[in-house]
Amino acid sequence: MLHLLLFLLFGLACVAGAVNLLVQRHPINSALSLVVVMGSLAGEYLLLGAEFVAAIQVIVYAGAIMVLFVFVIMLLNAGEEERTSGSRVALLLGVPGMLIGAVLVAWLLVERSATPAVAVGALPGDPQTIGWLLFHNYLLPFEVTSILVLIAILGAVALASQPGMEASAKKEG
Amino acid sequence: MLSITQFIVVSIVKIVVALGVLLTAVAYTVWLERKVVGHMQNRWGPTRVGPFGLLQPLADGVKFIFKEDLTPPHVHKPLYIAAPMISLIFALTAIALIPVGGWISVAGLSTPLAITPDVNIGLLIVLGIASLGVYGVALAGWSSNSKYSLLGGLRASAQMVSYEIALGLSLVGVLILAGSFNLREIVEAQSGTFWGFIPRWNIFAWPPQIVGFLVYLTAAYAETNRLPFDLPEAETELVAGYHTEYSAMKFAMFFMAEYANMITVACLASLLFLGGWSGPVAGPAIVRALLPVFWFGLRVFVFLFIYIWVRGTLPRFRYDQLMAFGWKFLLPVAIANLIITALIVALRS
Amino acid sequence: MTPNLHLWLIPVLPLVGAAINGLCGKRFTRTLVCSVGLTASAAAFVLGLWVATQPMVSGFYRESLAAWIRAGDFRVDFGFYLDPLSLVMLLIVTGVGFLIHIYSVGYMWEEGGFYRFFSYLNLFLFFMLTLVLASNYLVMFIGWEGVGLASYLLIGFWFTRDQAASAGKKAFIANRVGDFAFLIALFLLIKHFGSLDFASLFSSIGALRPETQGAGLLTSIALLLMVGACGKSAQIPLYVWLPDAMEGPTPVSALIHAATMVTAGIYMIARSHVIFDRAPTAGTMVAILGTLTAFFAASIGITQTDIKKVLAYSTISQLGYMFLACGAAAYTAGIFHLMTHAFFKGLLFLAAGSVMHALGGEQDMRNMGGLRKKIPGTFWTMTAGTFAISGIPPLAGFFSKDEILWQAYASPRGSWVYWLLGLITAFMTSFYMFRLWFLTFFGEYRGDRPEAHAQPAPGSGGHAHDGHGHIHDSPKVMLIPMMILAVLSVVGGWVSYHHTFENFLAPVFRDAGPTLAAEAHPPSGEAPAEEGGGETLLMVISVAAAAAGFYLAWLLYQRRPELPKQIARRIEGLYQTVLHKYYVDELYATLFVKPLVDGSTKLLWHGIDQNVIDAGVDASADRARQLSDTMRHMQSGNVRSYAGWVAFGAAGVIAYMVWIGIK
Amino acid sequence: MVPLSYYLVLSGILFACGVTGFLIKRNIITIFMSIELMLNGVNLSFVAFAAEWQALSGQVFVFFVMVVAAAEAAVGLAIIIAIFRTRETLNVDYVNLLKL
Repeated sequence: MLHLLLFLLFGLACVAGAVNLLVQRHPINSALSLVVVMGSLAGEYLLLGAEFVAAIQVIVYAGAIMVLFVFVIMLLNAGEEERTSGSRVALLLGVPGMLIGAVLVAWLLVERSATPAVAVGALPGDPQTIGWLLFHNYLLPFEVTSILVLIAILGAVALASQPGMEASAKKEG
Repeated sequence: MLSITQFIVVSIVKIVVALGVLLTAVAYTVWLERKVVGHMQNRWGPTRVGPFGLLQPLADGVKFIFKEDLTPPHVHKPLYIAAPMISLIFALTAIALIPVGGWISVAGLSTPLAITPDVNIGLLIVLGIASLGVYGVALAGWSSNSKYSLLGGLRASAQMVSYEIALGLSLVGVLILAGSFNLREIVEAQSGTFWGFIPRWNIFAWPPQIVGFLVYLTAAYAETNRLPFDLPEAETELVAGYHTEYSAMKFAMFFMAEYANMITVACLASLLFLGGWSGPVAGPAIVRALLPVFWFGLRVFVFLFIYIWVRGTLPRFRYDQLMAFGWKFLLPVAIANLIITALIVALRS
Repeated sequence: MTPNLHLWLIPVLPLVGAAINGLCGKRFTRTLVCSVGLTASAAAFVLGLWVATQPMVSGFYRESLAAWIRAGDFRVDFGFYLDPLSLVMLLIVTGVGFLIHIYSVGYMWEEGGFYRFFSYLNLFLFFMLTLVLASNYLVMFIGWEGVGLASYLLIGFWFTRDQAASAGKKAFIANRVGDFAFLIALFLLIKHFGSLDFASLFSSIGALRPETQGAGLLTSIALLLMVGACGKSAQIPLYVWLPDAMEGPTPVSALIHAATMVTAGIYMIARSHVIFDRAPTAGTMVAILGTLTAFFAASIGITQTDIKKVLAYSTISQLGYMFLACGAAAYTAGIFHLMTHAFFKGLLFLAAGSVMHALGGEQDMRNMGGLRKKIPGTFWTMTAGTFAISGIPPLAGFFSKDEILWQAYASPRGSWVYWLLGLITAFMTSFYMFRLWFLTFFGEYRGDRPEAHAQPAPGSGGHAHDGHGHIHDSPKVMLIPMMILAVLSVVGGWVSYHHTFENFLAPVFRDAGPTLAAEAHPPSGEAPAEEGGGETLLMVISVAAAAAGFYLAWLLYQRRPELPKQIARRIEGLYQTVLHKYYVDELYATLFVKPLVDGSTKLLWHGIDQNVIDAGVDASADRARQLSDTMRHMQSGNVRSYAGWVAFGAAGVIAYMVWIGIK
Repeated sequence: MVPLSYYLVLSGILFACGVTGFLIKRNIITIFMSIELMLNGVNLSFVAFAAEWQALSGQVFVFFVMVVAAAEAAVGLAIIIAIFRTRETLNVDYVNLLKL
């Protein structure tokens, strides 16, 4: 019972945040609503017992990635988005199609799938176990992703650096 | 084990106590800072209100409350109002995870000396909440629609995100030694002594976390926007940084949030590196129960004093120096510390 | 067992020479180039001699390097085969080839593309040796096509000259006709005997049941082979390319178009004698063709004034002789004449080349004369050649031609008609040869240019290789090969004394086939009795014919030089016809060339290619362009549109899978 | 006790919201946020399935997704900055030069 209440609480927060992300016209509001979504998702994770995932979710997503978004929004001083009608396809095909797909999946899940009910903390994912898995069974993917991150860092630096910056840096140094 | 109602009651009691203590501590940290810095600079500091100006914080509080709370035009109102609350809320929430002593049993109810019962990822949650604190600063800077504030917010967000990494990595060494995220377990892992006289604190342990400790300390200053890293509110460059446009209670919230954060990181430091509340205990039960809290408070006080000391001593960094220092010095050092610790532990086991 | 002879080395050595010269000869000095070329050919020759000294058990030796084609039980190897026949060819090719290489050094010294020339020559040697040493028809066909290629390259050596280029093309195309027939013959062989290897093929043919022997199959195969041989050996109706081939450098004419390549056809027929023996009709056809070719070519030769053209037609008619011999199942005689002809005709060409060399590229005999004193070396060698070809005893030509004539009369396939025509041809041969001789070396010099180097004809012959003007004899490097050949053509005939040559080749032609044996039976009864007398008689007659030819030529071109004009005027029509080679070229042009050109221009090019293929391609391209012109608007460049399409498609997939799931 | 399908439906809703955002938003940054939203929805389904199958691999994969998301955010934001530097706008409808 309590479980269901908490689930609904966090779930509603999630959906509210997601919808707010859509309806808000200022990117910073969208960003904050996304932070809400992530925080409440962390709650859902806790309900499912994935405490480590929840913590990392908060730290990485809410604490780092979204801060980055906010930072960029502030940096570029992004204002309200103007309602340009660039693409009819997106509205006429995409949205209905997406809605159809979502409704179908939801209907299938609720009506047709006999998924079991899960208790609170159904699968406790404590740091030790996760870490063990991460560094034993999934060592190779782990290393590969680390390389990916390295490449991403380099790419970001290369992209964001001003064209003239290297030259000036040389002058100073 | 407590019943649900008992639990709620106990929790509320603990929350009230903790908040009272914390806010008082915040107020008197301010007083302490003014006094110490004053004496360092060969001044008196606050003396008028009460003996040694001991009532100065109260006066400040009253002043804050009765000031007119004005909202500049053209601000993004909801966020402008929300920002200080966000910072204060997260600053206070972080404390909730901090255990300040062992277990205490009052009237047959035994409960840990922390608002929350033991959470086995307590440290992670503390870090998470601390990392959320940046939103308050950033949003304040952005929403108050002023270039000083905006720059302050930008600096704050960039700086905090950058130093968070070094901060987190500096702690990993301790985590390896303790093998747990649970703060209480970490503290208990440090109980005892080497050869009878050296306390088994992490900074003395083998491998010693002294490097990690220093890195943590430095990063913590940056996280809390304290000198020498208080770029976001550098008076000389950006009037008052992100809270330029704030006044009265909103400003006070930022103020309190900053000092609360200081206390939080101080608590973390003493828990992780200095053996938490470990110390000689003797006497009747109640004293046995409360002495550790005293030892703990002592450590925290030392840290706060160091904060103030540094502030009175060191000049402010330039922004590019700040970033370069964080990325090019602190981070590598933290990683090196982590690697060495991991290697030694791995070889030892 | 015979020792391993490493036959493959013999063809490969010239190939290596060709590769070296062709690939990096451009940077070589002339000395280096010709040393490479000469080394290659000389090595081949020496190897040939060494092979000749090896004892051959069981009459032949074959080696198989690697399997080339394997299809079911049908297989073709890269194999080489050596028996007396191919040995003779091998020695002729390498020997004469080597001599002509030496000659070319002097003749081509001043020419551009020196390295090209020697690379081509070596290439030709490679292919020719492959041809004669092949152990099956397919490898032989490689050589067959290869020599065609080499001759094409060499005829068109001065490819900047239009006649040269077109002459090369003409030779190539004329040969295609023959090669086509040759290929069909090979297919028939594969189909019916499942093998192309000489040994197995001939054994299986020999094993054919008597009633089927000589039946349509073998006859058709033999006829097709004959057509192929006609193409390569310039017989009617495919001889037209050879006279034009004289556009090539003279050593080429000597080597390819007199001594070796053109005899490939005769070699091929002799090699497949087993088939021809069993196909009397084809044999007769060959004989008739040979006789006619010999006769007509000789008659054309009489009227030609270009020294090389005369020799070319003479070559054709001599080849006709060899055909006649093969047709009369007297392969030995044919090969024998082939050998001697290689000697004296090669010599004659070289001599002619040296004459042109002396006269700065002059080829018209009417502008020569009285060169006897000026270029004695050339004169004497040429004399030897002339007497040899005219069949004056005891020179080489006498023996071989006489042998052929006798066989044409006496062989079971022969008849007196062949003999008569052959005799007349012999008379004409000696006539035009001596005509050439007299016109070139006797009388007064009729050239308009005593200083024979004023303005040399572009790139014809190795003229003007020295500053001094007067008509001079050729350098040693050219004279020595001529002298060797002269000696050979003087004494070369004696190898057939007491039938040594015949006995030498006997093992090859031992299996004469029952039909031939049967035909042979009746005469063989009293053959020995009648032989001596009849042969001597015929011999005397042919010698007399040769002498008559000599006398007539002397009369017309030495005593009374004005007579030929009058005779020509007397029989104007005939003379013109012969002078224009019976208008055969024009006939072919109207019959084959023009329809072909017109048809391919109007129908294939304009009709099919432009109006059907190109039009179709263009049309489809237009359709594609229009379609994509409409489709391209999908690519609006707007990310959200793309996302819309993706979402739509994803919805489709989801719907499908849901449908599958609940079904 | 909550049926697992609820979690899945929730993640589906989040994902759908993400797609919709991608479709209807004009601001590049917001569009990126929509992508993050989708990723989060997927993460939730990962964790939920992990709970159903009692396999921690699901939770491990969440970490991988997070890492990829972080990398994507870093590069993407850098790209956004570069675009803004050149085109002076954040509206994707104005960034449509790549067409025929």
